[in-house]
Order: sequence, then C-alpha cells, then structure tokens
Amino acid sequence: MIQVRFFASLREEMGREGVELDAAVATTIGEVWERVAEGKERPSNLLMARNMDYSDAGTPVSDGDEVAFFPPVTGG
Amino acid sequence: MIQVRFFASLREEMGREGVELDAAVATTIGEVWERVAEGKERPSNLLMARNMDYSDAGTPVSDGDEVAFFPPVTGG
Amino acid sequence: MKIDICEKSFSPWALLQEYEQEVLDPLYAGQYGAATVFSGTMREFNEGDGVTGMLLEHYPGMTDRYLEKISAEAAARWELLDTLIVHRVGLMMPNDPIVLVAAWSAHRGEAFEAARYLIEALKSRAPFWKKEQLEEGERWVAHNTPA
Amino acid sequence: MKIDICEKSFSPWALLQEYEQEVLDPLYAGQYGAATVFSGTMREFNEGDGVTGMLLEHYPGMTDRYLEKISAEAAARWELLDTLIVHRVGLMMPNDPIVLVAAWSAHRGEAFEAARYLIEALKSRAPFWKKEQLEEGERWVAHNTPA
Repeated sequence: MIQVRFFASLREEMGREGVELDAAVATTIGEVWERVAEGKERPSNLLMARNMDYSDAGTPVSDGDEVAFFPPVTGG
Repeated sequence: MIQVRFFASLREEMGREGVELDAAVATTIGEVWERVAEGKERPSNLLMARNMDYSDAGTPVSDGDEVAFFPPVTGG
Repeated sequence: MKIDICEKSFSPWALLQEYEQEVLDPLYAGQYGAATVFSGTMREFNEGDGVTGMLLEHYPGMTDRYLEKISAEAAARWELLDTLIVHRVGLMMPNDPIVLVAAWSAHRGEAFEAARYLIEALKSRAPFWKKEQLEEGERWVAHNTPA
Repeated sequence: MKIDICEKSFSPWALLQEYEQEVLDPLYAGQYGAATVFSGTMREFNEGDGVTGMLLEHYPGMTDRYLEKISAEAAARWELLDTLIVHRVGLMMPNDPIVLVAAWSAHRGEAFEAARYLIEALKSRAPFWKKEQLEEGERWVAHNTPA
C-alpha cells in the first residue's frame, strides 16, 4: 500500500487527511495524484513529497511509500 | 582655551590624557596637533574630532572647542 | 545543533539564555564571538486585515527532517559553532513568538549570513502552514513574502 | 530607541526580554513581526594569542552621540519600530557579552539589514578601544576586522 496524505488547505479541499492506495495502480507520484484526486486538476503550485523528501510528479513510488501533497509552505 | 584630549594608545604614547591650549595659537585641528604633539609626526591613521564630531586636519577650531585625537576605533 | 517544534508559547530570550548556559558555554565558552538571532512574532495584521488568532499546521516528521537538513546545510557552508531553530505549532495569539533561529560563530559575518540563511530556507522549505483567524472568518495564508 | 553604555556585565537575553516587555509591548504589541539581534561576546583568543582579560576604553559623550546618530540613521533608512544598542566598557573577562544590537520591524528583511548596519557602523565609527591582556603583557587592538 501507499499512504497518501494531504495538508492544510488541500486537506480541507479533499475533505480528508489521507487515503491508502494499492501500490499496483500507480508507478509515479503524478499517477498517485490522478488516482486519489477524484478528477481535481493538479494545482500548478502543488508541492509533493515522497517519504518526507520533496519530489515531483515523475518521481517513482513503490509499496510502503508515504506520499504527501500540500500547498506552498508558509511557516516562519 | 581649547581642550585637547588623547585616547587609548595615543594617550599612553603622549603620556597624558589631554592638555589645554591657548585658542590664539591654532586655527585648525592640524595646527592644534602641531602645538601639542611635541614634534611627533601625525600618524596616517589618526582620527580627529572637534566637539565630538569626526573632523579632519583642516577643520577650523575656536575658543571653547574640545579637540580629540585617537587611533582607529575597535569597539563592538 | 538543536531543533525544537514547540506546541506551547515560548520566550525566545529565555530559551537563548538557557541554551547558552547549558549547551554553548560548557562546550564553547570564550570561543563564540558572535551570535545572530532572528525572532519572528505573530502580528495582529496581515495584508491589510486584522488577525485575531492563528493556527499553525505542520507535517510531523518531515518538518524535523527539513529543519535538520537546513541546519546541516548552514553548518557546511559557514564556520559555525552551533545553531538553534525553534518553531511554534498549534493555535497562537497576536504577539506570540512563532519562530527563533540563532547561529553562533567566532566572527560576525558568518553568524549573520547563517542566521539569514536559516530563516529564508525555513520559510521556503519547512512544511508549516498558517491559517489566520480574521474578525470575519478564517483563511489560509497563500504564500510567504519573499525576502 | 535606546542606547546604553554599561560598566557592568550584562545578559543580552535578559535585557531583550525586559526591553520587549517594558518598552516594545506597551507601544507595539502585535506590530513587530521581526526582531534581528546581534550579540558580541569576548573571545579568549585573538590573532592566534590567548586573551585573559580586556579593558574597553571609550570617549564618554562622543560615544553616546555616535550610537544615537547610528540608530537615527538606521531608523531613517529602514522602516523600523525600534532599535536597541548596549555596549560594555571597563574591564571584562572572556565569555562576557561586549555588545548587543537589536532592530524590530514588521518584516524580516528590514530587521536583518538594520541590525547588520548598526553593528558595522558601531564598529567603524563609535569611539571605543580595546586593550587586550595576554598571558605575557598587554596590547591595544590595532583595528577592527572588516565585515
């Protein structure tokens, strides 16, 4: 399984904190988005992380990974 | 009178904290130095102040002024 | 090199006093000539609106990882004796401290550059998000102001 | 805008805590988003030699005048809420704080640039002189290291 997580405004838009995805149905982070976004287009400023490292839509994913999607960060 | 003051290493070299000078004998800070320096050449990095404002050898002086000579500052 | 993600209100100055006494001085007393510190505090206004409260969300685990990464980058780039990063999360009120970064070095140039790097890198990469409570409703802060 | 020339050992962090509580907060609570602070501490080495003590001489009157002038220059150049400069004089020991500068602003860029300006201007113009006590004898510090 792939653990998918959403944060901040994206979490609110998605209406959930995350979802589990069968690792067989996606080979990249971009494909993970398509599987979990329920038709929502990927925002141009969307940030993505694989196992807590910044990644991009082309980054490969595999079973056991944690993939996170979130808006631009605003800390500090 | 002009109050003349020396600070830090210059005070030690001069062997005194300061001296009073008759205002009639000097019209600029450079002339004040010549009157009080006992033949010592003016160091190239010497700093000068008239009434607590940085000045230079050409700055005019008059009765009642305080003139100070000191080496490069090293605070902070 | 310390990282702290803090759920309660903190005093940046009390933390610095404690950190110097307990961590810096035993290791580096007489060696650190320079400390540069940035303290960020919650304002009661933003983009022209009054802000009455703020919720700071983060990505536990990834936040720590990036604050450590950013600290390590600064340590590699400048000759530092130590760095400290503290960041508040959860619900906070105007005038509450949000973030503290500090860099200690023998010389001031390195301390200044490293502290500036720490806060800019934190603001651009550490996964924190601010949700402002306004007099009418609330809103997510869309992006950080560039330096 | 405060200037303090201080004959006794001081804690920069305790002073900042007190200054924010007593001066900044009553006037500007919720307005200062950013404080940048530089704290300079006496090292036990300089130019390769061990230093066991230091005497800090100054030009009373002119020192105050220039610290005020420098603070006013920073206030004119950046949008600041307040600044603080504290400088030790007299005899001090390694690890004693020598100088503290702080700048408060709504935004971090201005606070950083102003704090850097304050310390560089102080080092180049404020009439302080350091005499180091070495293991063998003593010496005047000839000039400050450029930034």
